[in-house]
Amino acid sequence: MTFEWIQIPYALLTLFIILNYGLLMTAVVRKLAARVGGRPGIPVYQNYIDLVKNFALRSKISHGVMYYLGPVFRLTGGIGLILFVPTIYGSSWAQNFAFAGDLVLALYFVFFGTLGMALGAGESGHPHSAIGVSRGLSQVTMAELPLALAVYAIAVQYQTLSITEIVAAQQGGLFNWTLFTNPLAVVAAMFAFVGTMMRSPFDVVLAPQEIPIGPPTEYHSAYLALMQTNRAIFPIAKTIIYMNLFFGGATSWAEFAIKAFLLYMIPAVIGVVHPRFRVEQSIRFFLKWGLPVGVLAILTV
Amino acid sequence: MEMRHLHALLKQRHSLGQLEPKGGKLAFVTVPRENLRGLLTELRDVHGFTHLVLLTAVDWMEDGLFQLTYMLNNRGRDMTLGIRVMLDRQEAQGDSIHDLWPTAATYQRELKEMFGIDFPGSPRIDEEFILEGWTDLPPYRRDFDSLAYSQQTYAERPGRVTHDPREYMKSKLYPDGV
Amino acid sequence: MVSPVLILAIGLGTAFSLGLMKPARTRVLFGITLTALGVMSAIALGWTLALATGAAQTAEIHTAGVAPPFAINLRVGLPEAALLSLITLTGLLAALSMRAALLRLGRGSQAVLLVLVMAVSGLVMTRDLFNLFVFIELIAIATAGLVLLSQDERAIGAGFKYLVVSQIISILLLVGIIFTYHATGSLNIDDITVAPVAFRGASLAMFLLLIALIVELKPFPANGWALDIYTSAHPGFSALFSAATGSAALFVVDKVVAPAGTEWLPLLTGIGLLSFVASNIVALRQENDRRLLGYSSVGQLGLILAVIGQRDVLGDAYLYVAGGLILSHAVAKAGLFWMSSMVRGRKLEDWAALRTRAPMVLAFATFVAMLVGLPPFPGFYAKWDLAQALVAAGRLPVLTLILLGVLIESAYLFRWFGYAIKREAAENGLASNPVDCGITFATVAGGWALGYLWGNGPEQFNLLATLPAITAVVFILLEPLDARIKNGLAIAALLGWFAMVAGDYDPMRLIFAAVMIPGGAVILLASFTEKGRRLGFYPSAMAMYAGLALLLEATTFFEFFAAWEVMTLGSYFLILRGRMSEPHALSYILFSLGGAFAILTGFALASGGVQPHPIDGLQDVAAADLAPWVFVLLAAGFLTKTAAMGLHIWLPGAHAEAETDVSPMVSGILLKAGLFGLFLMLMQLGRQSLYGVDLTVVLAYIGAISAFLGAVLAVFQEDAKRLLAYSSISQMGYALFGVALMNHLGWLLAMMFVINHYVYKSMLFLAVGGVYKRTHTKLMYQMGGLITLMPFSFVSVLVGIIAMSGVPPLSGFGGRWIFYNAIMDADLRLPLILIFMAGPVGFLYLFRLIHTIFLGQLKDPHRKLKEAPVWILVPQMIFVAFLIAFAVLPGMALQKVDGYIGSIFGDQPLVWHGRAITSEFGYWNPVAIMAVIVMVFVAVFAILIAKNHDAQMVKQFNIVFSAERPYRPETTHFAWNFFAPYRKAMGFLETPVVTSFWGGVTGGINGAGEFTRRFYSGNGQTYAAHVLLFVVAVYLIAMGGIA
Amino acid sequence: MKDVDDKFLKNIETEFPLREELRPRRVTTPDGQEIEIEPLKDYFCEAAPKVHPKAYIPIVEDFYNWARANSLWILGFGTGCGAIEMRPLMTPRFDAYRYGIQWRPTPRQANLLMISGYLSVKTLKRAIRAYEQMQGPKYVVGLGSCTINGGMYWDSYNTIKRLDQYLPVDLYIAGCMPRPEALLAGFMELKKLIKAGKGEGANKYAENFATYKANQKSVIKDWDMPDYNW
Repeated sequence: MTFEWIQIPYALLTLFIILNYGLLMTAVVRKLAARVGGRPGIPVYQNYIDLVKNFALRSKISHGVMYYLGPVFRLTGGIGLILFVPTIYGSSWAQNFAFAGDLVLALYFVFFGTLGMALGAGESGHPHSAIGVSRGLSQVTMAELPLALAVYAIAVQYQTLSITEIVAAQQGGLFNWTLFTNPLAVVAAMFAFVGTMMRSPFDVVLAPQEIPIGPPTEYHSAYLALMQTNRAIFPIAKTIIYMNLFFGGATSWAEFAIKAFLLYMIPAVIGVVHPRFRVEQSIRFFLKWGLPVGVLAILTV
Repeated sequence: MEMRHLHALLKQRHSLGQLEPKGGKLAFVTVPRENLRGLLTELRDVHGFTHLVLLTAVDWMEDGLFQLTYMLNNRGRDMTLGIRVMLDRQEAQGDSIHDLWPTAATYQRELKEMFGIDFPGSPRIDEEFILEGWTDLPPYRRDFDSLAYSQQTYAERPGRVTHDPREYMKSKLYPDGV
Repeated sequence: MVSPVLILAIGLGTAFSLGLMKPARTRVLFGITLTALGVMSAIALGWTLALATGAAQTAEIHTAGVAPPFAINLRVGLPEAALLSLITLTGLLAALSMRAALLRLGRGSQAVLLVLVMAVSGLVMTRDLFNLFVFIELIAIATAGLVLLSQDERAIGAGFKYLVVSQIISILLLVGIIFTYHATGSLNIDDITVAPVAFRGASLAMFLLLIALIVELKPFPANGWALDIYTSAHPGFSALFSAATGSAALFVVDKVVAPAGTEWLPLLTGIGLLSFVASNIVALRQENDRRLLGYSSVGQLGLILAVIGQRDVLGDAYLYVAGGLILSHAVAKAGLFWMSSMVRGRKLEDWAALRTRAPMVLAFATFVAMLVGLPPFPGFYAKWDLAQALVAAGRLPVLTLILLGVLIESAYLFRWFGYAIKREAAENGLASNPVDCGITFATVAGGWALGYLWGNGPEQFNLLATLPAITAVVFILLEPLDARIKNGLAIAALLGWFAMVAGDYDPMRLIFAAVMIPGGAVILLASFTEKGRRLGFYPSAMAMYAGLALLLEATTFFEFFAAWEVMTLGSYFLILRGRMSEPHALSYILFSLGGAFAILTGFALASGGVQPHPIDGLQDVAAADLAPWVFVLLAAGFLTKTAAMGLHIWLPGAHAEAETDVSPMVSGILLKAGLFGLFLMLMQLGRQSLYGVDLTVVLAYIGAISAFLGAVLAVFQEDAKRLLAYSSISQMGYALFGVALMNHLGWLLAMMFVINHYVYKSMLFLAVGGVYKRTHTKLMYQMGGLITLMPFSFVSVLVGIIAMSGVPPLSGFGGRWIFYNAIMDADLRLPLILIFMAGPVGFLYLFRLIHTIFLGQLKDPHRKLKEAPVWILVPQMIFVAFLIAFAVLPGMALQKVDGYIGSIFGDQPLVWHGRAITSEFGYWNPVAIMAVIVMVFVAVFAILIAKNHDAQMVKQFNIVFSAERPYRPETTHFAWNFFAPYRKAMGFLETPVVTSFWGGVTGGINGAGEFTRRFYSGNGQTYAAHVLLFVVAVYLIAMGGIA
Repeated sequence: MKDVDDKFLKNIETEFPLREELRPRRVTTPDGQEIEIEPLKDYFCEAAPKVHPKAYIPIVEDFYNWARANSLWILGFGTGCGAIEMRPLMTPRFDAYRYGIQWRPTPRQANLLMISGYLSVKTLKRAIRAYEQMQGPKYVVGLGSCTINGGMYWDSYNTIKRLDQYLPVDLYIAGCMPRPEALLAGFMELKKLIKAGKGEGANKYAENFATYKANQKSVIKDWDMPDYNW
């Protein structure tokens, strides 16, 4: 694949769809959680209002250059992740800029936003920000491990690092999905998925009750709006990767919408019924459960 | 009875005042300031009064005295003994017992701030306790006029009226004056 | 040519004639003595020169004009002449050194000195056993007399003990001579050779002769008497005692044992090795400089005795090896004794007084290097040849013991050197005067000259004749210049050398060369910040670079090893310059030497004694049975250099405590030498299995464990440079893993790490060093908020950590991409887990580095700090530019290497088209990645600017603090123990297992030293008993075996 | 004012000394230089608050106001007993979330400060700080009679009696305490105010900054922070 100018509007369109989908879906999930608790919950369009409100703030402060750039890094990380991963299999236009790199690019680009955000939060000078970053990074070292192992396992299984080819290999029926051809890898990867979606029991990074609210403590106005945008995009981007690698990808937007929603619901459901882990507890959890599954996955491929 | 027995026992060694029983489980006794420490130590170590319930003060302005009350509790036998010490109001200085009960330091800080009673040697005694930047008389002293102070210090909303509750309710409930 | 007998005649004659002169004219008398010694030296030197150049033949002199055995005959061959030169010159310099005492005591003492020199010379020349005895007696009496010269009260006791023991020796010798005469009918050594040594009486005679001579060499443990002499005698005399008497005694042993036959050699080997190792162990615990030198002398004599024991396998190289060791020992030991006469204090730490005189430090360094056998001194060449011969003859245990002894010896010598450089220098600790200095420098010059001579030996690679080494030596001479001029010259020299050689290298060597030579030049730019003369820096640095340059040039085993040692030595001196680096430099040199000895043994094993052996010849042994052992030994050596887990404990301290511009050199550049070695080795040897275990798999595991544990340990460091040092261990683990994969992409990965690690580690070390220059602390939690004050340093750290953590779009990502492609067809799955774990852990410490230093709260004392010095920033900015360029265009460095590696493995997994790269499994388009990221970034940034351009800039305490306000920056900066939650979970990995292990090893050796030391009670009778017991014990062991 | 005893006030110490950590100090830099640190100047931004104009196009401002009204983020800061009345708003019975009301743990992201009941002088200092750290437009709602006229703390030595002297209050909700229903009604009122463009408390505060500061400083004797807490 090579670059053509038409890909830019196509990519923007994909981005637009995913942004809206993300904003609506996260609101729907919140509403679902509220309904489970017997509350009416937020309106489904609440995310848009919050976004506008934050963009419309009149006074803003800045703690310095890195603070200013933090949200930019964050959102670039989210958008870039989407742009580097093909969204719809077989679609002529929703391939984005996947020609720039393969699975490895997607895996490592995840850290781009994290790093920028951590730096921005760090410059604010707020101890809670630093504590949040310390917790988050500590936790992610182990949480990402099963994913790395699972990805290696399926890359060996399919003998490719190209996401498109991995999706292609899963076409032609439900039982061609990695979920059924390599269940161990999928289980391992799902550990990482649940562990990195910032939901209970793995949300000690934000921990609103003790270190309100971790890294973004000092962020507000358009900074926060950018981060909220990323909050809508990034989980979808991540979900797309998981969908493509383990659940047969998506051949149409409808399939995409359903799969992304169901995948997103997994950590949400787990989150509402589990209390929070401390960092060392979650590290031990991943060592005890996630790691062995991942090891089995790479040994049995 | 137990209390009287204890009082009699203690009286042999300490110069205690009269026992003032308040029901079976609670009694008060007054001791001179110089006897306080020995008495407290013995109560704690020998008679099982291991718990300092509270340390508080009463301002006997007219008598020129501050009264400190140390409430001690014997958990095993469910007895509470209040030890009273009278201090000179002008001098307003007590003896710190933070080494007997570490919690006493906090009570003493409070007394310093609210009554102006000093306890030399008590940890952090000069630090602010709950008031910040207080510049007036210690507010729990009876010569401190809280109402006057608040009227002079805090802006009021005009139009506030005070009613006699009895008269007011009467007028509300029986507007016809029946 | 003057007859060599004149040496004896002049000595004796002058000694007698002194007695006839007026005792009052001390100066004249002393002048005569010196003249006599001078003439003796001149004769000896003349003979040496003549014999060496072939202008003269070996002289046989028969006294009384009759042939032996009816007269005494003397012989002067090349070895004799060389020894005579050594003895007479030492005598001359010793006389100068002792001038005060000699002038004070008058002609008698001078006569005794002359007699001693004469007797020692005679000992060397004579071929007659009884004559030997006479000379030994003369030596004993003269020695006892000279010992008394000292003003130390203990000297009297020492002299007395010495006399007691010498009488025992004399008796043994005399009985031996009688037996020999009885057995052979002749007292001439050459006749013994002819006569059969068959019957028991003869071997007993031989035993007595030998044992007497050996005891004369003060073997462990029968040597308490000698140590007292070293401790208490005048150092000028001790030098003579150690250098001249000792060497002569060795020569005599050699003379006697040569005819006696090879069956006596194991005895010599055994005693020699025991003496060498044990004396060195005891020396570890010595506090007194002269006593330490005494133990070292005993050890060295033991070593040479052991070498004499190897004369059957050394063949032609025997003289070269033994001579090299004897001369190294004699020159260095004499030099050190003479230096000790200038140092006022007797404790080892008192030598710190030397520090004020740079030339004295050079002298000390020279002597230490000579003793340990480091290049470019004769001992080094000798050690190499000895190792080759020993391995070829299958005497590995002997070699092992010798190397162990050398290692222990280097431990205390370098520790001592470290004291001299680092400890508090006492006021007036140095009593230097022109004469003593002159003596010392004459010795130094002699040492270097010998080094050159030995290098010039037949079929040798003369280190001192190579351009890089000459450059390094030139920088010693340039020392008086200003540091900036020297720096400019150094950079020019490096670049010049690179321009000269770059054309000849294959792409892989070229990458290494580019990192090591011009890479070094870039780092040297940072040295422009240093003012003054910066004594010692440039010779050390240039020695290191010379080593690196020679390493790349090396074609034979020897060249490689020599370059390796030069590099090690240079870097040791560099590291030692750091403020707190004394213990770390010591552990660095010890581990490096240990590693180097493994390499030495490995090479010797591979070459089978064939000299010179080309490196490419290594592949010839790949199929042999010993190939896996060669692999293990070489790998152990190289892994020590790359600080693989288990052998890493020297690295953190050494890298962290080095100076600002030294840390990047030793970390960014020096570590690559180990990788280079591994590449060379694997290219030649390929995969090897030992007991069914594939050794490359072991390497991969070591690499993975290093990568993981290095990263975890880095996370827990509070010291910024230590953090970076541990990170180096981790990064080298990655590279090692790549190399050990033994496939095309694995090697490409390692090459990528060679480039990347050099760039970002140098950059980070410089940035942290720059911050250190301003804040004067390396503890990160004491800093914070420096971003606005040091924006350039911040940018370089930022770029560095993005590149290092592998986050796109910078060049670290390329490494990860190649890594994934490399492991796709590797069979190694389990170590991968560790590598996968290491990645995010690396992220942890990198974030900490940038956060705790540059972000967060600025501290009070740092409010007015300035940006780091500009010359420290310049190389950083070069690195930043390079990293970005390399990220977009990785092909500029990698494509050629890729092709080259392809030619080794015979495959070509990567396809380069345009700017994009495709592999069998995936693809990577760096330009597109950069473009997309930059575009998105700019777009998002534009949105933010549009909305928040009017944001109020606030200060550091304007943070929401739960409605309170921060109290002080120190209590607001969350920095210390930053990853406390991580420590709770993974802290068990921090247990210092490896450190405890090595601590146990050193503790054990030290304990053995302490225990053995008690053996020396200081009692003369006990010492005499020791000697007798020793003789009996040796007799029981040896005669049981021989007869 | 019949209760006032003019002779009473005995300000023993009228000027409260600056706290130790805020006093200028001399420190030695790593190079050995002595430098002067003035914490209030060096560590805190000294700029005064600015009056921020409305959006230039009225319809945009209306749109913004609609969004602001429907996205009220409350700072989770309970000053007095009224805080207990806010908790039920999160429960199924009242569920304030359906009105776009949320609680945020940091002032930076909140735009509604609820003063929930009596406010002691010590808490007032924190409330002012929290208010100033919020980014405008921002709103203040006083809860209960204590914030209106002192309520049952009318004669307390340590509680303020009239919140609008110190902070620009947009709305009071009367009661002691007002029940959650009253709170919801109050929020609806606040929404109307905001939509009508009357929620300009932040600008009012900036305009009358000197007055507000004077009032605040008259009760907070140990003013240990910069005049405006950014």
